[in-house]
Amino acid sequence: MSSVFSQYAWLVPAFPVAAFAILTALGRSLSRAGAVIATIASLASFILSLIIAIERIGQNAEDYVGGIDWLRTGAVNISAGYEVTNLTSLMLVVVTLVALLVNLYSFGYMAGDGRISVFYAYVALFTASMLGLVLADNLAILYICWELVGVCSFLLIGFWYQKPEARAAAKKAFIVTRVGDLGLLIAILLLFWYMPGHALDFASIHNVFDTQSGIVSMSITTLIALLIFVGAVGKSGQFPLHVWLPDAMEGPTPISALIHAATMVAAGVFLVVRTFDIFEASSAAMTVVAVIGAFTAIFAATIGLAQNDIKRILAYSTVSQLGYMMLALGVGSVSAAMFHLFTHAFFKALLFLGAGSVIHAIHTQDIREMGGLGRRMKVTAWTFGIGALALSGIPPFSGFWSKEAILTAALEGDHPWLFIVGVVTAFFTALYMARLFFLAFAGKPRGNAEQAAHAKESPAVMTIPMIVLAALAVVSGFVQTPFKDWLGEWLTGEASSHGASGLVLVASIAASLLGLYLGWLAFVRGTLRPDAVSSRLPWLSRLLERKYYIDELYQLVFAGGLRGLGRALAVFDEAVVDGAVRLTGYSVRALGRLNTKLQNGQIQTYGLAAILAAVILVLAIAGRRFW
Amino acid sequence: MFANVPVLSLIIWLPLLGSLVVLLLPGRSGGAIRWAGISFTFVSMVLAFGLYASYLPLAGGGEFAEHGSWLSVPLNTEVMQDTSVTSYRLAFDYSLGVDGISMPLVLLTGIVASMASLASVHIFKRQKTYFSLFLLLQTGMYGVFLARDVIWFFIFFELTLIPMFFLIGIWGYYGREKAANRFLVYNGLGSAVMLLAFLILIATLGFASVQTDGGIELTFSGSYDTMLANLADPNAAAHQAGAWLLSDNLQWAAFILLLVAFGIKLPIFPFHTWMLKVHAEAPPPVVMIHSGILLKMGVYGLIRFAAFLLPAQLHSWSAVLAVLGVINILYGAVLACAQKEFKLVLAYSSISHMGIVLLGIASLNETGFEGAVYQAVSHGLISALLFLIVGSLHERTGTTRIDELGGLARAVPFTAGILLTAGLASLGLPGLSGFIGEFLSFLGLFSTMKALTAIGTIGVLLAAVYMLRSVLAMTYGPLPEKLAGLKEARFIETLPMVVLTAFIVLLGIYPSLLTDLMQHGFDGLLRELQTGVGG
Amino acid sequence: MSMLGSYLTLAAVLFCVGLFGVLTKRNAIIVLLSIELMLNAVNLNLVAFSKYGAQPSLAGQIFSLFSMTVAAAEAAVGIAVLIALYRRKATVNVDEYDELGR
Amino acid sequence: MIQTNTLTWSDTWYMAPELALVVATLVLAALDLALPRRTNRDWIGWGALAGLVAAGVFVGWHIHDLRSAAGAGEQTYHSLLGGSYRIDDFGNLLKLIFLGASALLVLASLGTVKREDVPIKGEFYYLFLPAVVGAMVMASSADLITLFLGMELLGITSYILVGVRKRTGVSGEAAFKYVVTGGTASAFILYGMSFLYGLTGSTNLGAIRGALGGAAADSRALIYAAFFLLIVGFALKLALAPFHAWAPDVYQGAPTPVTSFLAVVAKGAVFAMAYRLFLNTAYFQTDDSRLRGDVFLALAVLAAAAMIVGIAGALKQQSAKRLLALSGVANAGVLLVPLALDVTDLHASLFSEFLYYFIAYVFMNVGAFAVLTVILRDAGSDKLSAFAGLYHRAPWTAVAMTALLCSLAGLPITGGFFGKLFILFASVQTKAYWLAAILLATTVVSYYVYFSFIRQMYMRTGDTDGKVAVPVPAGIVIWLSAAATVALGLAPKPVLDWVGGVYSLAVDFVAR
Repeated sequence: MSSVFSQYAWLVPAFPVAAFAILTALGRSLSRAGAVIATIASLASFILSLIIAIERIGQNAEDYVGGIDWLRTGAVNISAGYEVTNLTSLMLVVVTLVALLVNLYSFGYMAGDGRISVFYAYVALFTASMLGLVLADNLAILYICWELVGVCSFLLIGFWYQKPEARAAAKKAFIVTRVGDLGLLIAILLLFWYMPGHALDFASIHNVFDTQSGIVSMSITTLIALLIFVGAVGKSGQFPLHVWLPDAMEGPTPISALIHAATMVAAGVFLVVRTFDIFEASSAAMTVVAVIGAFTAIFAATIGLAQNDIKRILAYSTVSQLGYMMLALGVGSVSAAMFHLFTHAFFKALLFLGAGSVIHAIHTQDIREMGGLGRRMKVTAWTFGIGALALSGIPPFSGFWSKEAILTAALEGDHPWLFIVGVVTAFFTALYMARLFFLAFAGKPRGNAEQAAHAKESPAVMTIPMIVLAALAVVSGFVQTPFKDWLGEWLTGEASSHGASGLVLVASIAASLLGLYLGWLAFVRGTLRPDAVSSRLPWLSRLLERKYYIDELYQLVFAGGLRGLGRALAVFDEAVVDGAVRLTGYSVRALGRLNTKLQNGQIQTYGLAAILAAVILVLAIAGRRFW
Repeated sequence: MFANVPVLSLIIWLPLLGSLVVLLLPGRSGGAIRWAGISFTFVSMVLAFGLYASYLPLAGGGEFAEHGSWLSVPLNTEVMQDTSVTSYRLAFDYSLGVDGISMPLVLLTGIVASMASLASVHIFKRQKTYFSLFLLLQTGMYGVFLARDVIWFFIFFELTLIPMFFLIGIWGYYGREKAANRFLVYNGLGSAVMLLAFLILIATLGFASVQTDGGIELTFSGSYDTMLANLADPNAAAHQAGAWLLSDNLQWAAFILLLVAFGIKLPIFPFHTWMLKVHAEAPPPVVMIHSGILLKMGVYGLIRFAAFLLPAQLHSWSAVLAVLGVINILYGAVLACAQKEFKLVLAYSSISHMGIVLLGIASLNETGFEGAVYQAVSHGLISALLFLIVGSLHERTGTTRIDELGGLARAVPFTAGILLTAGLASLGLPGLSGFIGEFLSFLGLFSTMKALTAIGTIGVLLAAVYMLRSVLAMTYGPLPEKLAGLKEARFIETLPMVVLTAFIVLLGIYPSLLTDLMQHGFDGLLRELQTGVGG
Repeated sequence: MSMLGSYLTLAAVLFCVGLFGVLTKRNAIIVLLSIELMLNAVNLNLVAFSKYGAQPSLAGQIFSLFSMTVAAAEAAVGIAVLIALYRRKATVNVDEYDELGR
Repeated sequence: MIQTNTLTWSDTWYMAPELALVVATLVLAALDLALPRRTNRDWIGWGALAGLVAAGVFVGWHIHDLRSAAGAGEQTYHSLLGGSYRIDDFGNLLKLIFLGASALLVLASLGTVKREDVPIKGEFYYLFLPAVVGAMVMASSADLITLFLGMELLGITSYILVGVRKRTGVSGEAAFKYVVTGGTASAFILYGMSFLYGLTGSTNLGAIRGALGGAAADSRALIYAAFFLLIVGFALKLALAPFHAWAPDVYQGAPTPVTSFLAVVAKGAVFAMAYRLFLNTAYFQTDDSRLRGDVFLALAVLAAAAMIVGIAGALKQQSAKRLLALSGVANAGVLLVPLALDVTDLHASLFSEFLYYFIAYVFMNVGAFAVLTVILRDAGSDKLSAFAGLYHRAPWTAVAMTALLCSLAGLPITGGFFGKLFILFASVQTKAYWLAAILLATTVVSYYVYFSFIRQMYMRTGDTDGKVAVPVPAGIVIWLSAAATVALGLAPKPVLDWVGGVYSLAVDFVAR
């Protein structure tokens, strides 16, 4: 029952922090040595996380809370604390594992970059922040780490800063997620003043909201839940704040795998899970979560159909899958959401690393310029294929199990519409993955000769992480099957085996297979013309290609609105505010000029002015006494 | 540590001594002048840190207080009417003190002034005059934060005005004279308004009576402690024969006058236009001081006098302050988004950040007050750092216009990195100091005015917009050809950058360093707000 | 008492006439003389008060003697200044004494 | 009824300061006439200085005597010549200042006056002395007649002093304008005095106050006439706005030492007379409190107008002399404020306030005009631009000038700051907030005005880089003034203690 290793959990983020400090202090001179240091640090973190997780699995240990006083003022007393639970230990393992693999992979992928140590420093800082986010025992610390992972994401998206697109994408990522952060911040402020004793730690939140004691009124609870959800929406790229995530693909691909697929974007889901008691206390909030999640899932999947950039397709896929997780939470199944988060982390990271491998080889991201890569890059093709199957939900790959869990939860939670949406999304998912896979790896090379010549398998340091992930993508689904709900029990502590629903199994498998088949027909066999839809409904394909014009809308409304307001206020500031200042100065000077006018050199004018003044003075002051 | 050493006086007057020393050095010995200027600045900073080390929050800094009578002039020694008062005197005492509110700001002054002195080594034009004025300015700034007599406060306040006028007017950029004039007249107006309020307070709150054989001797003084004592015990004050009491109307007048006076300094919309010019035209080390410390004198004055001496007014006008704060935040932020000159972006961002201070003050609780001071300190460090970089960049490129710069991360990676860090700190990134001040202020105000706070937080979002827009435009993207040959910052430049960044990070990571200091600083005010006003 | 009123009125009229002269006359000498007129109005006042005032006393007459003497001195200086000025300007027109102030 | 007012030997002692100056004048004049034309006349200036110093010593002696008398519990004033002349602390303090200021002016002029093409140097000095005598008489008189005589003695001599550069046209024009204005002002004051006399039958200030109460019942209109005529007269003499328009012209046309004499001593003397006259006569016992209130309100309004118009007019002035003249207008307004405020228990220190600011005013003006003299001598122009680059051309003078300007602008730590501070505090204590507000607002505008010198001196470059030659006496005066200005700011206590200890409202104002 003791938690021997849990109390050292703070060391898990401490390793990458140390790596970050060393790399920052020593600067660029480290070069590849920096990469080694960072990788060792992440290895250490992974090992420790693994030990903690094993300890917890084996002994079913108690939650461990530790920390130090951090901020003391007046009513506020916030500690920098960490909490080790089954949930967090699971997340620790996922994060450190993916981080470790990405560290390794980047060794090859970033080999030629002069700023490789900067890259590793950023990654180390990100890993540390992400681990801090996972470990945080209260919302304030979580929020801090939440922002820190955001800024690391921002830094890494803009890693190739000389590209204007990277600059724009980084800025967009930061600002759009900040909209969500704002919601979270306000939620924290609300919680602070409504919680008894101004407690912000998760244990107290659990106590207050889980017992349904009504300490916090219903409307406030809903408000808090929704505001927290706004934060999650921003971070996890849910509609309507999803716009940053596809653009974030401007960053190096390992980063897309680590941050924008496996870990950070899942933080939104993690946040909701962490504060799930608040959501559960408000059915309205739950509905909103479910609907937003479902809508995002199908919405992003449809956009993914029409994209041509390999990473963007994967990005929209990520958005869509995160929508699944939200959907799961909205229908009340934490375990399903966490399960999907868990599996998704592996197969999506795998897909991104595979995409990175392809990009590394042929230096293009446009799937229309690829083709036939399967023959030249066997490992990449195989692992990518596994990832694609997992994502598409083909049994027995992990994605199938987790997706099945979600659909089951939706159906059991009496949300048939959400279930249908989920199934349709599964179909779209399989379709765009089939399109992606077949266009890239099957057929003949469509790119130019130079690209074709470059196309060869990546070095082992890149393929090994892919192989590891591929293995995980295959097996990780078995921790929770309809037959043995091991993960859910471990996480929530209650046995809630949902059993196998035939309808769900059939529907999801059918949808996935149908999608794959259609893709095969269109892009391999050629029986279906790929442009069958776009030629008949050009507006629809255009709408999808342009991502429903959301970016343009935001650009017009928010960016344009702000710019317009800024210009208007600038004019106001100059003309009215400063104008008033100038007017004051001018009127004093005008008085002075009046005086200069009086002084024309004529003594009699002076006298006249004086006598006039005297008359006025006498009349005004003495005269009033006489009438 | 400082037993029997008048450490506060030393902190204040050593820079003045330095100023004289610099004046007496031969004009050609540039090295000696720089050396003297920097070392006198550092001595005060070291003393300030020593003070910090030996400061005990619980004791409230009482052991450091210094008091000496300076002058006491007879107002009337002849009995004219039949009262028991035999004589009236007006006393101006030399009175210094430090407490949880001034301690952080003294530290800030030490740090920023020292770093600005290092940044001043590039100034070669009339070096002697420069450093002598620079040191004189420090005397004024330390004095403002340490004075415990309103007249001395005013004197020190004005003492910052004159050196600043010269520093802007002689060493500034093209429009320096206009900026200097604007600065002088606008701030002069502020201090005039402040003086009127102080005189009202002296005449109504600042009296102490001594019973002598002949009768009662009534002494008016600017002593802050006397005022606080009279305020805390209105009944005893009412017994003072002859003195007239602070009526409601007068209290309001004094409060509004103080609000305007410190609002100009802070600045509060619509009194902000002067500081734009100063930001744009003054030499960077001077803007470091200006934006880093001088604006904080407004914060300090507002808390020290408007809040502590007139709690009832603060209480009933907290909503007004909050609205002003929100206006400041949004107005500054929106305008910062529309600027093309980086210095003006920073100027408007200062307006926005000072709005957060107002929110903290309007919260009327300890969290908010401490947030306000924290925000002041943090903004001081961050804007000093930003202007340090501005100076470094301007020296190399001759411009700080956003559209003329780009890709600096390639040309000067270190400077660009620090700039990015400072920008992130400015937009309130957790882990850096800016966040704590914002968080505490918002947290404090949220207890009373939820909707306003929520609107105010939009400023945090806009901060990200304008900061990233400008910083990324300067550092990221392709490097223009004409900037290809830029040289990285020299050691003497990087040192203050690193130090300021270190403090920003330190305060962001471990805020208790500062909040513990302020722990009992607001006790008196909170008591007043609870008992005096609530009842 | 009525006598006093008449004298006072006359003095006031004289004073105003003098003032009017100072303010309007173009000739500098007349301006100086108008000042004398104002002073003389005061003398009349003093003497009238001295005789018909509420508390008649000799002080008024003494005052008026002083005042006359001083007025004479003032006139002398005034004329002297004017002569010096006339030497340079060759005019006694007050309008043309406007070199200063422009 | 009519007393015989003979001048006794003891009275001669009391009037020793005035007599010393008279003797010095006569001796200097006689020597100037008797000595051959070729002889160097430089010593006349030193002689005048010696006379002033001697008179100052006598005044100091008197002050000391009165202090001893106070210590012994005896009467602390001497009344001579039938109560028309008083040796009291009010008069003595002011006399000391007049003498000191005059001495500084003479000293500053020693090295420069020959360049100012004053053709008859001797006259310049021995006209100077009677003017000072006039000022002293004004400070010491307690009778309408002696007040009037002092005023005219000062007036007539200064008419001549203004026109002493008779070869230049502007000097004559300035003198003529001064004669006309001064004469008209005298006529107004005299006219007002005649009513005061007529209502009370006495020319003694104490007697007038005693009798005015009785007259107020049935002659209210005449009392108003008396006081408002006096106010108009004083406003003209003091150049309070909008009665001020003559001042810039006269100041500009007069030789610079005379200009500063007008700005400092002549103005101070009129203030002395105004304080003495109004505080004695206007505080009569009456049921109609509005009457007195109206009189002081008129003064307050004039003070406010002077501050506003003076400083606004100075804003765009390019001529330093005219600028200082208009600054003098504004400062006259400030100096009038203590008089215009109510005298209450809490505010009985009006004389301290006035005197302190006046001392500061003396130093800053004497110093500033001395600097101006130096500049005029160097550049031949009194334009502001003549100050350009002074910091490089004469750094010490520029620094001293900066201190003086800070004092004029009322910035700490200078005499001007504390002077204004006391006056402000007095206005707040007597609840005259509007006056305090105007005083503060004009002070702020004055920053702009005075800092225009500083801009020129520090931020512009002049036509030449050559050093400015500063004659030693002028340099001494400049630095003495600057040092005194700063000292007044650093340690106002000695002066204020001294004034507060020496002076008593009941004894010194209320003539008996």
